[in-house]
Amino acid sequence: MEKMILLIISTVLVNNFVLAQFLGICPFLGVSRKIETSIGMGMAVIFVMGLATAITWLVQVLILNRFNIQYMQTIAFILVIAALVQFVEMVIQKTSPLLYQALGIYLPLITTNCAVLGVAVLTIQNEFTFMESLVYSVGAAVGFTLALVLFAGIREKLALADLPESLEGTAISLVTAGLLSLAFLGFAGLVK
Amino acid sequence: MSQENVAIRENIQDLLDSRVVVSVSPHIRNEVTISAIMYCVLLALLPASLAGVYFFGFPALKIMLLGIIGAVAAEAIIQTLLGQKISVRDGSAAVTGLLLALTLPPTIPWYMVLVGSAIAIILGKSIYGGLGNNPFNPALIGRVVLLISWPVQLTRWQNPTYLFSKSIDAVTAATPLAILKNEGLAGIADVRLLDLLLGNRSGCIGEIAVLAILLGFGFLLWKGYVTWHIPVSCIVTVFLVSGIFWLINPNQYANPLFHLLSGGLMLGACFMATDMVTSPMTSKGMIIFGMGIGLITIIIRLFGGYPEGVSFAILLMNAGCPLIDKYTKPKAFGRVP
Amino acid sequence: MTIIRDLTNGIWKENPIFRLVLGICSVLAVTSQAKNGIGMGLAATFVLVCSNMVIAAMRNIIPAKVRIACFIVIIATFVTVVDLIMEAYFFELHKALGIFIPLIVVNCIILGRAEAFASKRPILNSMMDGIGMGIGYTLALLVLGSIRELLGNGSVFGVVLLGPRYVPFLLAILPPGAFIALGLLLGLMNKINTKLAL
Amino acid sequence: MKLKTFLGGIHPPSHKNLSAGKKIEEPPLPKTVCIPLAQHIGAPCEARVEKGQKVKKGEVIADSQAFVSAPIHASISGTVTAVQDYPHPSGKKIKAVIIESDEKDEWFREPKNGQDPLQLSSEELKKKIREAGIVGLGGAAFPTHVKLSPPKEKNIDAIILNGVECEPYLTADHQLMLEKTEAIVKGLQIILRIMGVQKGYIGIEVNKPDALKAMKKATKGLSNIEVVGLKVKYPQGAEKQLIKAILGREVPPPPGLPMDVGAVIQNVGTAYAIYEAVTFGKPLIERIVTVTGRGIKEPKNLRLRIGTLFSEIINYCGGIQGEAGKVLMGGPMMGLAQYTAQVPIIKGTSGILVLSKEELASGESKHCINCGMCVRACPMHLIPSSLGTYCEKDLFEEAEAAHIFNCIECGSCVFVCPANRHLVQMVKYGKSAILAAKKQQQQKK
Amino acid sequence: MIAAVVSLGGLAFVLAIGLGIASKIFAVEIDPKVAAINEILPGANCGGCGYAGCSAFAEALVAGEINPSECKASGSEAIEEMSRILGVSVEQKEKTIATIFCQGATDKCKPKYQYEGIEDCKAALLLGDGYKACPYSCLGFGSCVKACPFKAIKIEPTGLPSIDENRCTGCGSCISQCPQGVIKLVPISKLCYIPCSSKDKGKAVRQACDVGCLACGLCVKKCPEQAITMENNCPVIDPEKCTGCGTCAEKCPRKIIRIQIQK
Amino acid sequence: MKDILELVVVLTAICIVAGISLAKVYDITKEPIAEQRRIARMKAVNAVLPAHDNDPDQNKIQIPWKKVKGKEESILIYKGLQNGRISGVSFEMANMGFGGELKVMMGLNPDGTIQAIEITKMAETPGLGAKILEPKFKQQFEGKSLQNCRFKLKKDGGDLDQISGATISPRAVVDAIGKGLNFYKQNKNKIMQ
Ligand SMILES: Cc1cc2nc3c(=O)[nH]c(=O)nc-3n(C[C@H](O)[C@H](O)[C@H](O)COP(=O)(O)O)c2cc1C
Ligand SMILES: Cc1cc2nc3c(=O)[nH]c(=O)nc-3n(C[C@H](O)[C@H](O)[C@H](O)COP(=O)(O)O)c2cc1C
Ligand SMILES: Cc1cc2nc3c(=O)[nH]c(=O)nc-3n(C[C@H](O)[C@H](O)[C@H](O)COP(=O)(O)O)c2cc1C
Ligand SMILES: Cc1cc2nc3c(=O)[nH]c(=O)nc-3n(C[C@H](O)[C@H](O)[C@@H](O)CO)c2cc1C
Ligand code: SF4
Ligand code: SF4
Ligand code: SF4
Ligand code: SF4
Ligand code: FES
Repeated sequence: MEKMILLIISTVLVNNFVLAQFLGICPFLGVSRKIETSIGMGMAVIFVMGLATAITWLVQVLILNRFNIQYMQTIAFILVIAALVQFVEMVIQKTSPLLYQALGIYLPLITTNCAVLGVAVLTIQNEFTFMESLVYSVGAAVGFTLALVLFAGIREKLALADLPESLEGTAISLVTAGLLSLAFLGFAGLVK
Repeated sequence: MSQENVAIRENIQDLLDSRVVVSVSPHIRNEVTISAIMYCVLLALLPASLAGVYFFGFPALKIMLLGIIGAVAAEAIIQTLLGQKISVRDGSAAVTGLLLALTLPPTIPWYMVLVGSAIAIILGKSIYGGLGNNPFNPALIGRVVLLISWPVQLTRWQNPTYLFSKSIDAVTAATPLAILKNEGLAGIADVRLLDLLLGNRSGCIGEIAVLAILLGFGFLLWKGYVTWHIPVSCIVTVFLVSGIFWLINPNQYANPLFHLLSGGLMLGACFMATDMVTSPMTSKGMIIFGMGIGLITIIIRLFGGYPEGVSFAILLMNAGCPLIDKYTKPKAFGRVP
Repeated sequence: MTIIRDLTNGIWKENPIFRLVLGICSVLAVTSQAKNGIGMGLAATFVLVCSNMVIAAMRNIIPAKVRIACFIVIIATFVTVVDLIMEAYFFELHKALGIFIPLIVVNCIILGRAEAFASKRPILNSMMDGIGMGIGYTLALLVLGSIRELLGNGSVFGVVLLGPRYVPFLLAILPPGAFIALGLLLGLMNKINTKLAL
Repeated sequence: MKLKTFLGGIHPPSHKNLSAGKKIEEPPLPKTVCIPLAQHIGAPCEARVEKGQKVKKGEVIADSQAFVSAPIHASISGTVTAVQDYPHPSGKKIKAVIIESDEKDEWFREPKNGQDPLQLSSEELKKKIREAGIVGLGGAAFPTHVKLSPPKEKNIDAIILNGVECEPYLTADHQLMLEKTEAIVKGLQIILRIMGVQKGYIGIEVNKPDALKAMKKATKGLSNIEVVGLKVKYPQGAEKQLIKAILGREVPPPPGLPMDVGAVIQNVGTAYAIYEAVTFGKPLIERIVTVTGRGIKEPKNLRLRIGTLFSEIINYCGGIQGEAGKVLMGGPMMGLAQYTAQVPIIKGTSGILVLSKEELASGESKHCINCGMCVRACPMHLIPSSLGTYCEKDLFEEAEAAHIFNCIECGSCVFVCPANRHLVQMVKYGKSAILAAKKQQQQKK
Repeated sequence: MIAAVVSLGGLAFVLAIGLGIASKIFAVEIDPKVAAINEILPGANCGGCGYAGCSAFAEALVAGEINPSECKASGSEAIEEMSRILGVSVEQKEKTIATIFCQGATDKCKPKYQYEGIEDCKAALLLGDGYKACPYSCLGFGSCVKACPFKAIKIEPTGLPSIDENRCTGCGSCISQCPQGVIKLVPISKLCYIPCSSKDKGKAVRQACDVGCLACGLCVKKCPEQAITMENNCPVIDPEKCTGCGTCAEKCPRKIIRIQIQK
Repeated sequence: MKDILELVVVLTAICIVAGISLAKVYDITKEPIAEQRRIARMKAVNAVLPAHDNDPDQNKIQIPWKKVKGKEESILIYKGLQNGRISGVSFEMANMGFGGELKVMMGLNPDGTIQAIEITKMAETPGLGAKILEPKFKQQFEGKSLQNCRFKLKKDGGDLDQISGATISPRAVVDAIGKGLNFYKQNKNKIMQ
């Protein structure tokens, strides 16, 4: 239990996926203009990351390891993730338009979010058990969401600021992300 | 019709000439301006600065001057480069520079002070378009960048040398919090709370003299430029949380009064968390903000890698400030919530 | 003529990092040293060129409905090839780049070029586009890596430039430094661009 | 005992001593008056006279069929020299009737003591009020007969007379309350009768102890009228704040009105005008105006004919002292700045304020520093800083979501803002832009 | 080898079947326009546009919230194609550029009062008819500058905007934001116009402004092509009829008429 | 139905082709990769072992160490032989550093003194914790043994130098080495067989 809690603290705060591990930066910069959207995206990522990791973990153990074709990992994982996301999107779109509006529209963005593939690969690299993988991936997604929502708040404020012209847009977003990452360094050493 | 108009227009140029000012109401204002506030903050920082000079001697004075000059110069230069209006006269850059200097150890090399103040102004403020636009506290951006870039120089402490004392040799000595982190409770057994209150200990230039800080803050409160919400909620949170841990196990955790009086908590809570640009506007928001700072500070102190977490806590809550502002809007008059 | 243009396009006008700001996870992660930057750049370039060519060659066979899935598989194949080859022949570099090699798969630039360019053009143009984009990408990594290594370690490609008395500015090679350096560099590029356009 | 008040607000220096205690004077008759055809909220009037026509004092010169409107009367006797566009204190040019005085000052119909108004029916009283052209004299100039005819389903249980006069400098209401105490109380009784309401209040800030005392004396024995001393704070006189202070009720946001919480507010000057109209049949052709400010040689409280030009009045008060910085119609917090002294007194003019250059608040406007002082000052509990920024950046949807229409434009936020932000102008601009867009949308449909 | 091929092939087979079936079961109607644009978009779902993926962007496009060039991953051809689907006209019309119909620089058109407030033309107009003696004058606070997406306008030291011909695309965004209505589109090859918007008669104009059109009507009378008409005290030149002879410009007592015809 | 078929066929076909080609590439690179991994490992092993004339890769044994989650964890020990006699052993110890797991390859003389150490894996911060890679830090261990040294940082009351500004990383290295020495002491007999 303690290990799980430490794992969560580690992924959410100390080794935040976006701010410390550089995974998932594209959607971090892309879907952070509005707080509401960023929350929706965050929820979608939590859902998909958990699901995708569970499945890729099984693929790894049941197929890749069994047939000794670990080198197929990348291609197998991306295939599974892409199909899974598309599948979930279709299901949600059909069954619950409400959920689709809140969550589903972010799903396509997730396929090409390197955080999803990254977390799948990392769980295998770290030799996590199934439960650990699940906790790890959800923790990572929660960390992503935390960073995303904080960042969206700041960006809403920046939208009203008188930024120097050449820094408008992505440039200032990156610098701000850097300063946010700086602040997160304060959590360094929380988990040893 | 327009012929007649002309007649009246001619008629109009009588009592008032075109130099009379026309603007939308209101037509009077109180005399509080940004620069008035900033110069008052400088004044309010005077006791803590003097205490710093008293305990650490002229090097401390040098660092403070370097901080102020560095910040003001950096702002003037970057504003020229970016083609913005030069606004160093409003005093905010000087406040940033002084506050940065007050959070540095008295042994720091001079050039690091300059780099720190330049970073504070440029990365912390100017690239966002200047005063009022920045999401993070500039002085703390400067401090944290220095801290993680040059951790050794930023954690080299010395015992007070006293301004007029004969002995010149500074004795290196860790700060109480650093001792606590590395040696545990035993290390701080002989730290006297009175020394912490007066500032007779090692630490950053401006953080040591808690009494002087409170004096200055009292002045700001009296002027009405800041409110009590942030410092009080922050300090109370630190007190409560550290108190709970202390009650659970007094042999492992330090006494809450020790936590209140050591580290940069007081300086941070009174002068840096209260920076209006980067803190919430409503009292409800301010209380949440202060509590967040207190909580993160104590988490980092008790469990984190750093002995002190005030600056990170403030920066993290700065990041949360837009969210707090968004969700703590006051109920508009007459609206049912 | 168009081939030359396809080539140079990616270097400045549509530089994938500085102008499009896509696929920057790996950029930020590996540029704490110039050497890693180059390695990553070349790896991505290889994948970009190969997948561009294959996709261009197959552009008439792949039905539109499943094109994205097919592109991903093709890209993933080349990524795995690069991964294996690098581990076999550039062991140290492979170790340094770590997880970011498999992540080339999801790098938006590659899929983006596949879709926007290769799926509509002949092989030769697509190759040129891939090379151009790859050079642009690699150059950006090189610049960023050099700056960060110089400030944060006093050296470039491991060659000490700033002398032993230089106190390294660690921020530059830590995660926040990556964001900040790229952000400021982008600002500078914007400035240059508006100047040039005038 | 804690004085009644509301949350928020500011304490500007009052400067009332300039004209306080000065008896209401009547200057000589104006030679020309320019009477604009729009002096009230609602449909503007159409002229009923033509160029060259002779008119007498109190004669209707303009009227409108619309319910929300009030007729306009000639304020002197003489000849109409023009009906044309003319500068209006609002800054726009608006059609006005210009009358050249014949110096005779003859009444069209001499006011005389008629029937005891308390014997008349509510409808008759309201008709008389409308005929007299009475509109709210507290500033908004809303036609009074309309205000006194709330829909049946509104349960009005309190009438409040607004004697707060929270604007700095102005003393007209104060002086009126001292000089016409009885008439004001009668006016309130008339309103109570019209509305069939049991309870009347007169709200006065405690910085006018003499007026409070006089009112208390005059209402002694009238159990249905209560004089309430209020904390000195701007904008205590704004109706929503006044209702909050006296009744503890919050008027809902627009389109909410005081009558939604059972209250009707009238200015003391309006009550006085009502009294005169229904007892003597005297139309609204004059009003009390404070002429003050450091730019005026001899500040005074005056009884002025509607349509008198500012320039004439300023000259009567000794002219301008030093260099005029700003000329305002109204107080310094809500008043309208004028670019010419040729504008006329209208029904809503409570004061002429000439601020000297030194009194001006100026200074460069900077970016908001998020200090929250405006938030603490706003009596409507808004976030003026965001409202301002939204409007400045044309983010009107956000501004509406931030309740821009709740803003009463009191100016408290600007008064305290250390960054000198033009928050009220931004809000006004935002409101007008939003309304224009809505109108356009409706037209499309 | 065999294991590899079989597992990967099998995986793909299963997933493809699953997806195929799902796409039948869960098929959702989409706007054909959205679908068509979806086809063109890169499908990289990079999020660079700020929308949640390519199809969200397509929907926003069709809803008119955004324009095609916001997609960073698409090349210029794709953008053109999208514009075609959206019906955004790409047909070649003659290029027009925005032109300021006012010459009332701060030293030419006297101030009525000292304005203090927000630097924005629309907001400044809240105070009377603006701070200039001529109520039709350009206010010079640059609402148009803020409106121009191509940064083609800047305010000169004279207090009047100038428009960079090379940058102006004739999109007209500035026109809708100018509260004084002094910006008009003029064909670039036939820059013949009278840069004044005053609807007052001569005397009033003379009082207010040194360069305003006096509405004297000489140009109307003297134009050999009858290309000029007087509307509301404002002479208007019909570019179709104007031959660029310059007679009017010569006769104008104020010498303000601009005639620039590219042959 | 037709489009499903198309989808399935094309995707499966491409995947099969991809599978074939990858398998081919894998076949080609399998050997070099294994060789590289071995070389990298042996480089460290050889660097820390005392003088030897064998290929330590041929003389290795697994010794069980401890149980983790019910699984037996063992340590792979490379033996260095000089003239057929054991001249030293080397093995790898792991510990959690600041930035994640770090591994130390240590080479011991038969008497349990350290010949040399090598950091084989670490993710410490460049410029800070990464200073454990510097020779100055690594060399201080040479000749040290449980008898002549307290395996703790000076700060913690031991004999070994820390790195200023970063305590966690060197502490992790020192702990790992201490554990390794104890492990050797306990299992010396088994190892020396
Ligand atoms: C406002 C303020 C904030 C500070 N924040 C931090 C911090 O986040 N981390 C840190 O290591 N030191 C921080 N310091 C400095 C520490 O107080 C000091 O350097 C030391 O780490 C703790 O020792 P102490 O026991 O004397 O205070 C801060 C100082 C001030 C004045
Ligand atoms: C900010 C503000 C301040 C006001 N101050 C006063 C005041 O001091 N005295 C007053 O009679 N009306 C004042 N008013 C107008 C009142 O809100 C209200 O319109 C008036 O009392 C109604 O009376 P009337 O219809 O007789 O004018 C103020 C309004 C606002 C928005
Ligand atoms: C970004 C960052 C990276 C760090 N990396 C390391 C590291 O790799 N190794 C380490 O021992 N300490 C590292 N630290 C410092 C630790 O958090 C901690 O402050 C330090 O180990 C305390 O050492 P000291 O007692 O010598 O000051 C890092 C700190 C930061 C902010
Ligand atoms: C109460 C108060 C506290 C302030 N604290 C800070 C501070 O911590 N850091 C800083 O850079 N500026 C501070 N300032 C000054 C000013 O707000 C700041 O320099 C701005 O540049 C942007 O945050 C403070 C000002 C006031 C009034
Ligand atoms: S003007 Fe509006 S926003 Fe400002 S204080 Fe008054 S009510 Fe609030
Ligand atoms: S008072 Fe002025 S500076 Fe302060 S928050 Fe309000 S608008 Fe901003
Ligand atoms: S042209 Fe119109 S919008 Fe532009 S500055 Fe002049 S008045 Fe303002
Ligand atoms: S807004 Fe459009 S029409 Fe106006 S100047 Fe800019 S590009 Fe030209
Ligand atoms: S490269 Fe990481 S999310 Fe795009």
